[in-house]
Amino acid sequence: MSRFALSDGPIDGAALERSLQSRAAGAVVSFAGWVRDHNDGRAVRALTYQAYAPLAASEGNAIMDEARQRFDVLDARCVHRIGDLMLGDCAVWVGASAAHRDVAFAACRWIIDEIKQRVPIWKNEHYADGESGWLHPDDRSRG
Amino acid sequence: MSRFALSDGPIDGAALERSLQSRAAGAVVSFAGWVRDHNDGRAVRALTYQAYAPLAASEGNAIMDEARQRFDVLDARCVHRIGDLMLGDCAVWVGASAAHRDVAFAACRWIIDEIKQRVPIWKNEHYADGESGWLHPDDRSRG
Amino acid sequence: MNIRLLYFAALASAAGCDAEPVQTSCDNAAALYDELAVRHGFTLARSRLRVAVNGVFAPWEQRLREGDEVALLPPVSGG
Amino acid sequence: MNIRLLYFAALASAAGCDAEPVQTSCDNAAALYDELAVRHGFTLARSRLRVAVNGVFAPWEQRLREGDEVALLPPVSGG
Repeated sequence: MSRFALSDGPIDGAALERSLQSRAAGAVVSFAGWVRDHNDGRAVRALTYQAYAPLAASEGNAIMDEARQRFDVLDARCVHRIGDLMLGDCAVWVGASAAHRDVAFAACRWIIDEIKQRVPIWKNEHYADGESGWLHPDDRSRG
Repeated sequence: MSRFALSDGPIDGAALERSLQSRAAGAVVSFAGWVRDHNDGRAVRALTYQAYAPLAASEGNAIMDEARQRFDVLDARCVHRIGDLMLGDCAVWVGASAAHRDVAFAACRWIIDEIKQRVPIWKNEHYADGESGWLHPDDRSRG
Repeated sequence: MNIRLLYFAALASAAGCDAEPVQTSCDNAAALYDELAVRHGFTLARSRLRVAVNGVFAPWEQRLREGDEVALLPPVSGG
Repeated sequence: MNIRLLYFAALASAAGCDAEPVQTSCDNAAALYDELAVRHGFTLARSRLRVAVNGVFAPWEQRLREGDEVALLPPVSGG
């Protein structure tokens, strides 16, 4: 089982969370990113995600391996959608399990931040006014 | 609908998470606390939670109201189990939805911390060696 | 004065019951706890407990009235 | 030298394709990007991009070889 995966169909967060269960796990923290109806003040009606799939998979799995070295997690998984998404669809899911909640919160937050910074996936927003555009955030703010 | 509830049956985290969905929500962070097989170095085989139900409900809901004042969340919910639980059962679930993940992480973490400090619920751990005992943590460490 | 006491967790184990009626001349919960601690052998220091009167957190010094329900709340361990 | 180019997101829109073969005398991806930026009208500064060669992140100055697959990666926006 790969801890990071791209998916061209709906993400089942409940099943992913169950896969993190173990008898030693006292805490699971999960993050779900959903397609929302606005971004930067514009009304959004849908999204398309494109990935450079082989590199996204290797970089995503590298992040999961790093997470397990940095944090005392028992397990962690992430799935990111590609293709066409509607409002309310789950775009990305991250979960981390640990004996205690401190570690689970820290690891889940670290993973989603790294995924958003490093994995070659791009979002095309389709706006209510009919326009659309690829988002290429200025990463000088990464600090 | 009450944002905090006690439950004497299994907690359905997936259904709770769906109840937090809205078109403006871009992020949901959830915390699930599970019964794990050890605590403070002792092997645990089961738990019983007891609550002072009317005060637990009012204090739990006060925490949810405070969370919505402190954080720019769109919604938040918490359910805590009472009664007898087995290893792997979900003891408590917290979820918070927001436009962005910073708020959702901060609110979810704040809620579970407050729930654990303030709500009149007590845990009786049943150990593998046949002993059992109520946990009454020394709260001088609250700082 | 007749008061109804509610015990939880280790206090209920020590008292041997979850609830009991008591007749007392104590006019606040602090004095009442000290009285009950002797009778039931409660070992938790009162400073580590909270008290609720009629379902609401209350100060230990709040004046008790006939028929009040007093809940003695040891340190919580939910979550 | 024959190189296969992969374009993503805004670069694919500007190039009008997701992939194309190119013949070039550039011996590294930095020079190749500058050449393609002129041909396709890419407006993203090279400093904002990363490059991968044969599926692995690579430095812009890495020497290209016949048959390499070069992926030009604009700032990512997953999540």
